[in-house]
Amino acid sequence: MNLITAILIFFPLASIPVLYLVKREYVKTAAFISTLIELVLTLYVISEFQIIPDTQFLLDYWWIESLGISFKAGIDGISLVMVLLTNFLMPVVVLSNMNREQMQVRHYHALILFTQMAFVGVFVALDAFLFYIFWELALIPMYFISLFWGKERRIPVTFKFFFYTLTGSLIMLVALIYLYFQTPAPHTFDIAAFYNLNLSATEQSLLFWGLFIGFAIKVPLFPVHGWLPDTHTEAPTQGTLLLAGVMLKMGIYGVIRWVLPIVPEGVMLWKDWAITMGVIGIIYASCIAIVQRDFKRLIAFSSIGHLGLTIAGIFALNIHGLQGGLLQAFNHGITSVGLFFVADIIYDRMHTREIAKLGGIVHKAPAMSIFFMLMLLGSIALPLTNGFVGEFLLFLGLYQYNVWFTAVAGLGIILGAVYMLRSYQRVMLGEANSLTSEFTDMLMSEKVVMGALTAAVFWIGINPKPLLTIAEPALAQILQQYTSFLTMK
Amino acid sequence: MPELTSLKTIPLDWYIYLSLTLFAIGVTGVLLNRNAIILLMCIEIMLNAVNLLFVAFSAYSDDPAGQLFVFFVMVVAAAEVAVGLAIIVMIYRNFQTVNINVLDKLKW
Amino acid sequence: MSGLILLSILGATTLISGVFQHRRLLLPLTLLGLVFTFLFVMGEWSGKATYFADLIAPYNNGMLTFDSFAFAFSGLLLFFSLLVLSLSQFQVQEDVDHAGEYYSILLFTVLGAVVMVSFSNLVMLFIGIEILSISLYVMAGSRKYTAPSNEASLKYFLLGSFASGFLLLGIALIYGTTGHLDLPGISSYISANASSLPFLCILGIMMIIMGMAFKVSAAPFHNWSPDVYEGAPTVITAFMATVVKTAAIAAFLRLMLGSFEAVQGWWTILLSPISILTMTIGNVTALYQQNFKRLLAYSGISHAGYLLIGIVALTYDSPSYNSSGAILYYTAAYALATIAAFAVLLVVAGNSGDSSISAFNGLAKRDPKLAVALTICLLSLAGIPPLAGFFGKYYLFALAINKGLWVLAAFAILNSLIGIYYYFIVMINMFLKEKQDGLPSTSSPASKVVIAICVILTIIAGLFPEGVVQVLK
Amino acid sequence: MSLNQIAFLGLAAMSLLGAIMVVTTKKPLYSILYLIFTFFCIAAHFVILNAQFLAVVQVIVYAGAIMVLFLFVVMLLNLNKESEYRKPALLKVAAAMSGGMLLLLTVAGVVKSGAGNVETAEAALYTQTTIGYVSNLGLSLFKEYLIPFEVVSILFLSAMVGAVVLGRKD
Amino acid sequence: MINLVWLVPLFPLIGFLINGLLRDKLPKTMAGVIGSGVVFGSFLVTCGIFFEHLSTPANSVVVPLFDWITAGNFSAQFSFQVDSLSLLMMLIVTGVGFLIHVYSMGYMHDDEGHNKFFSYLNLFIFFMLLLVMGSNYLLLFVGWEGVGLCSYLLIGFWFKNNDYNNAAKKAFIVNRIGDLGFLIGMLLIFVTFGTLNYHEVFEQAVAKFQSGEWGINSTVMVAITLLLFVGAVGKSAQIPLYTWLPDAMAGPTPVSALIHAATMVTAGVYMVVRSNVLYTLAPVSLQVVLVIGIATALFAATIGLFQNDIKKVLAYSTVSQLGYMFAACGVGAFTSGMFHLTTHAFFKALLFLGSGSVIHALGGEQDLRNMGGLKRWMPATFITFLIGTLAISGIPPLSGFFSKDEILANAFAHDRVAWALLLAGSLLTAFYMFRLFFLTFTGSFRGTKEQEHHLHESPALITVPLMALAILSAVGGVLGLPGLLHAPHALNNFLNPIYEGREAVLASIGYEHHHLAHQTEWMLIGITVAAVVAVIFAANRIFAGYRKEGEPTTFLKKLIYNKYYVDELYDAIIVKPTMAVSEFFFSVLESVIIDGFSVVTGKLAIASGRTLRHIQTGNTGTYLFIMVVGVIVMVVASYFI
Repeated sequence: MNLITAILIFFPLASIPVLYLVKREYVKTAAFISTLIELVLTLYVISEFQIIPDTQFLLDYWWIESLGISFKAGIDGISLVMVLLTNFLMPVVVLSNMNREQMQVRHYHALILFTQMAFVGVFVALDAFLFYIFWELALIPMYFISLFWGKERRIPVTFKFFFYTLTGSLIMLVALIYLYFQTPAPHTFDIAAFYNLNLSATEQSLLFWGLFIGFAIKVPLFPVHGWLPDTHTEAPTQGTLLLAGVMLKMGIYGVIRWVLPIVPEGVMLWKDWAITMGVIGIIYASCIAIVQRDFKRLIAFSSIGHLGLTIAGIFALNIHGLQGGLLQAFNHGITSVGLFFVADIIYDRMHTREIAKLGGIVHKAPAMSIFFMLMLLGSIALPLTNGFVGEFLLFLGLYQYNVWFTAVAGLGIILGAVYMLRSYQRVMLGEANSLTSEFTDMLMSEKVVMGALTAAVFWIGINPKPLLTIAEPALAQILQQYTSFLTMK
Repeated sequence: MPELTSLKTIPLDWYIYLSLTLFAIGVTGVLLNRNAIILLMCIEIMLNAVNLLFVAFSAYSDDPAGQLFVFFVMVVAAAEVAVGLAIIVMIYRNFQTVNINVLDKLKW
Repeated sequence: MSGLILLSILGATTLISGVFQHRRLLLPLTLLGLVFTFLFVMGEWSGKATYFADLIAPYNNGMLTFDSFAFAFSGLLLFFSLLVLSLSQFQVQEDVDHAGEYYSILLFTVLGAVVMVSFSNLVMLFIGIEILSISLYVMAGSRKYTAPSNEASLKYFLLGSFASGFLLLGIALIYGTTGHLDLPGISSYISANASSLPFLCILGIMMIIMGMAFKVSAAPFHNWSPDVYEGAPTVITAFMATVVKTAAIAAFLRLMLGSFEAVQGWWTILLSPISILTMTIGNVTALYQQNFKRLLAYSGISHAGYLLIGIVALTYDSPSYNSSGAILYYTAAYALATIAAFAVLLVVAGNSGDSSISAFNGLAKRDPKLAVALTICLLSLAGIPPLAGFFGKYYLFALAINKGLWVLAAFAILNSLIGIYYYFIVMINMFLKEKQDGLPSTSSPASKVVIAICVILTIIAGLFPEGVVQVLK
Repeated sequence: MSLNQIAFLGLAAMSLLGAIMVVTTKKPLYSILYLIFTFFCIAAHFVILNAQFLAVVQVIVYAGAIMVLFLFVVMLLNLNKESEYRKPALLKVAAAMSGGMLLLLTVAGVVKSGAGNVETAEAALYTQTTIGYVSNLGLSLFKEYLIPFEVVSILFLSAMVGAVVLGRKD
Repeated sequence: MINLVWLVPLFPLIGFLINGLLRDKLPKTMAGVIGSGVVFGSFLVTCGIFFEHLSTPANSVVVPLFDWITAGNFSAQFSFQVDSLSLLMMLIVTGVGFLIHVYSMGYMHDDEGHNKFFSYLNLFIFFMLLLVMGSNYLLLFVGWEGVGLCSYLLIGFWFKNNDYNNAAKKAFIVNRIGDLGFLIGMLLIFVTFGTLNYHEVFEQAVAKFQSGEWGINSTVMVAITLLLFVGAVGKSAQIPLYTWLPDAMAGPTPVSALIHAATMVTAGVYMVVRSNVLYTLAPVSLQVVLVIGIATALFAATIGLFQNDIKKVLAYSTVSQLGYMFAACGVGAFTSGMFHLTTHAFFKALLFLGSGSVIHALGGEQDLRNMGGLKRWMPATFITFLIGTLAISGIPPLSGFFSKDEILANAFAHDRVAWALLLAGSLLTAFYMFRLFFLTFTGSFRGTKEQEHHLHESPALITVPLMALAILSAVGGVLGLPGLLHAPHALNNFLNPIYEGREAVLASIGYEHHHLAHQTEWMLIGITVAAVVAVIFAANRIFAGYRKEGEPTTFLKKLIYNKYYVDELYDAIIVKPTMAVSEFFFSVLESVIIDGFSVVTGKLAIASGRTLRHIQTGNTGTYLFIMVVGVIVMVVASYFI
């Protein structure tokens, strides 16, 4: 039964050889099927999952016993939500490539599946070292995808991406090693051991930044977001989707799992900074998105804004904020994937992402205009879409922490409407110009992709309860770990 | 032997100073010269300085190890010189000079 | 012990058979011999094969000590030599006449290396180093009629013997102050009056450190290595970059561990700047490097810097973290990747050909397997998990952090970031640049095997480092 | 000021002089000759230190074999015709300075640390040291130092082979 | 019957889905029939519930559907509250909505977006119903934003025209500003009361008040009410957020009638009335509401005087009328507000539809200056429009008279100044409405010849709803006959239940409703009616023989003609700065500093590599020197260890 965790992690890896066995034209299908199976497995896990705070399907074997490094992985509510996101998006991502010309299709999909393995690993790992390994494993194939299949400026841009993120993760590694040496000898990387260390305030502050910077760069949080827009624009579509859909969430997950419970005092001392960064990020990114000329960049900046709010809400450190944060991570995964895919469709047809060159597409592509609008609604958090639930909870949490942060962050929902509607108007509406008049509407597979995403948008928007219930106990426990420290102080 | 007992009149420091000086001269020579052969000789001076030091130490502490070490040093030095001269000959054969300044094609 | 005997026999045999023109035998003979030696050493370690040991033991008055450290590193050295020598054909086929000498000298070099890692008396250290160096002076110049080779040989010779002069001075001063040449004696003296060490002794330690630093090519005594690496025939370069570096760092560690451990306090202060300087210079200089051999030379320098962390943060008592283990693992990881890289270079550019990075352009199209292999090695060198290189780095960083050497750790992190750039540049060349024609691609079964072994071991060692780590527990 | 001291000082002066000449003379040939001279002085020092064996070896190996080898090479390559390459003044100054500095520092070190345990040395020297005698050295050489002795033969072998490989014109 | 309440919003939703998904398949008439049919369906259900409600004593029922959001102690159900207030709104929405749907079948018949139009309309009805039926603030907010979306979609319905798109965008964004206030208000409510359900909130509020925990005007209450009111200001186009409504006229006329006159814009009033308890606890906020309301009423009325676009005039009149409603709430006469809301829904819808019919006849012409004498061609429209105009001007016995008079009376009772201002406002209303009327229907036609040639009465689909609405606006007054006619005030009795909490509070602070003496009321009515009639005649004198005039010349005229340059002002103080800041962020902070950082670091590293490698001179001598220097440094260092 516990092996299901291992299967979840390694099934994608195991299915890579298949890609090299089947005929070239079936590779995409094979990949798609494998991801579907993975999704089914995930659903099975959900069905087996009990609504309790404890970790379930726990897997714990020594890996490097002498160094106290074990292969410890398990699933609790938080992990489950993230794993679900990953494995729900993966088929979508693979499918999004169905009708595209794809060079080196085998390697491409092999890397994608590899990434999936790493993602799932990150979300279920309960041993710091294992976590770090998966964390890096997610980065490498990502880098290769963007480098080998990217666009013109890929080389410098991917370097930027790689260095930004690796800097973060190395700092994080140092922090983890330090924690490791704080554990009673024989030292261990087990997260459980990290939970009940007692560290001095200074240690905790330093460790907080050590860990938090690593995650903040991944999220990415203002002002360390420099890599995101470029990478999004240069990466191939699937790269962008994986990046926006899952990879950024690794940061948020990391904050929840590896920062809050481990260095509570550090969090207590520095959370205002984190929130401030988040809130500034909202305004900053939204403003930039308004004047953005490149459609993909615009979406990228909108991501920065949304995730800034997410971080702010999480650091409000109450159940609403945490629930909102996790849910919003999930939502943003879906919505941003949808928007980026729209951008990809446009680029695929028009070979430009310049908003100024577009316009009037709606006449040629009613279907896409509708899907785009629906995704947009999710992104600007209109009620009955997923975005609303998440952002409302985030605001609720943040408000209970501080009114003024909320007020400023609230401007984000206005600015969000501004840039989204602006872009929609300038891309889709108005008279069709010479370029856009050749636009062809979505193909079946594309419709399926967008359909799935839209369904998710509204399903969560109208019935968020399942996700919230799954996550609630685990989050409550993490919160409790934090508050118990406060009371102990 | 009488002269031996009176050897104590030479402080060990003197030998140390002497060999250090010789060594320094050797180093200076290495830095100063551009002629591979002379360089080699200066290195030999350094080795000899060290030998002297060894012998002095071993004599004053009445311990054969030092002198045996010197023996090995001499052996090594001989081998080194043999190989070194061979290299120099080879160099000369290809460059018609033993000026080490000429050999700076491998750089950066 | 058996290592020494077998190696000398083997060397002599190859020499003779070279003289008697049995060239075809040489390679198999050497490889078989090395395998045999390797097995014997391993057997001796596990106490199974004791014949030679018993033979020699009575005459070995604390000159060599065959502890697990010695065995582990000798094994490593023999294994690397095996790998490198399997590539010999690239070297031999271009001057056939000296095949015999070539093999014998390299085998003697290995012998020197083995002596270096198992010495317990400064005499042996000195002799070992000299055997190693003198043979290498020769091998570096083994392509007699080409300028670079000559230049490399001469530079190596002059700088090397100059450095060994200082080494000798150091030994002499140590001897003079402590009155001992054997490690136990020295260490007992030093630990006895660690507080009030006569300055001459300090000076001696300093000089010895300098001499060893030269051998491991640590800044500021590193200048020889790029030039020599570039000038020497590629096979020899590979040998120097892996076997010699391993032997040097191991000897260095053995020396510090065995004799000067008591005064670690102050030579840590001295060595950590050297370590930082070394890795920084190595990495930064490599950034703008167009020649692959030089690139690997600089990367070798930077890795020497990382390795020095293991000595600076000298730890031997901790059950799971000891410098020997860390350095053993790191050298293994580093050498495996480097050998494979050189093997690929040999295949792509030949033993003497243009070794500029552009030689790899479009390799992914020409020979994808090769490209992937090299990529894996470069990733390992760059320290990307889950490859061996990463774990080695982790191990050393952990040592530093454990000792609370934060500055060192910070620089190490920074450098491992910088380092990534130039490894990735090579990779990008392979995958994204278009190939220009006229490059010979002289593949050979041997090189294929070597590359395969290295890559596989790199991955396995990365996934399951336990074994290696435990060796020296 | 005893006889030995005078002898020592004289020899020291001569050896230093020789060394300096080696370093500074223009022509390789001369420096070789000066080097031989220096070696003889050092051999003499060995004698004073009662290390007869080494003194002899010094003379045979160094002054004999090695220096002859040098001479031979110099003649062979007829290096004497090309006088020492001209050196910029800056180089000279720099070389002298660094050499001098090294000397200064090391000597200062010796002074600082008093001496390398002299008193024990003196105590030792009341009873005459005989370790320098061939017999004694030979014993320890073939007892404790057997292995290095053997190993060094390997060194020789490889050096020989190397020299042949490099030196032979083919 | 009450348990079927979920059908009410469900019907329009279904209609939306059918029309939306099959919009390419369905024939136009079919779509129209479905669109109107579903609304009529919910109208019928509503009526059913309405009569049931009348018969049952239970004044308010909550029908839960399912749990929506639950996190920690926060939980919001998806549940409907049926009480008199929501029923009234439901009736208006579905009833008027139905008429407008029917009208649209005629009006939009030739538009290629016909089916899409109906799906949007249905969606709007759905959200509007959610808004009025929701049993908690969150659900109210859902509808609140939902109708905003629909208004966005419908204003920009003709998306080829970028001005229209801009108008739509403006509407949505300005509304968002209000929504932010509303959202924060909601959060504050939750933090204060731990729930968002009307019942619990109001009960707790009263309880806290009576337990003496709060006094009147407690900070929290004032904050909540003001924040909520910000939302209302945005939604109901009050100063300062009214500017979107006139632009919103870009949408098809039925949209203006339905969304921007009858229903959506009145959501703010509904919300204030719904939260009357909270407002009662914060008289200060009520004062603010009153001031804003009066100001808007007058301000918009004055702008209305000089507008030449028929729909713009109506738009400003809407703004002004909404001002009246808020003023009513401001003086505590919530019922009067609802009353005016209702009648206004009738006659303003009528007026808009009438203008629509005119525009339809003139082939899209909207400029009053090119109309005139239309009564000759389109009698039905003329009559109905006249009724509407009279109603809005407050001529007895039309509905407008009663509602407005009630407001005036309450204002008088509350504060003379307020009364005076509102009276002035109503005079202005009468003036510009009749200006509009005369310019459109009397005199001689000023349009082009071929326009004149095409002039015709609109088809039945258009005129029938007009008549229906005309009747409603004529007799709507019976809902609230003033006390001095000794008739029961139907609306009062109907709505009273929702004021329970309010009454309790008022009772406990010993406030009693002082009714005006009858003669006073008579006097007020007299004054009002007389003044209005006078104004109408004046308007007649001025505009009956209207000739085209050029742009206004005098300063005041120009100022008003250009709507006091408010749009320009906002553009200058809000839009432009925002854009400037964004540009700064993008081109300086992002491009130069944040990108620059990484670029510079990279360049720096490479450059240092390029320079550092020159240490490796290749000259052995140099290397030797470096080594020696290294040794010397080490030795020196060893002195300090």
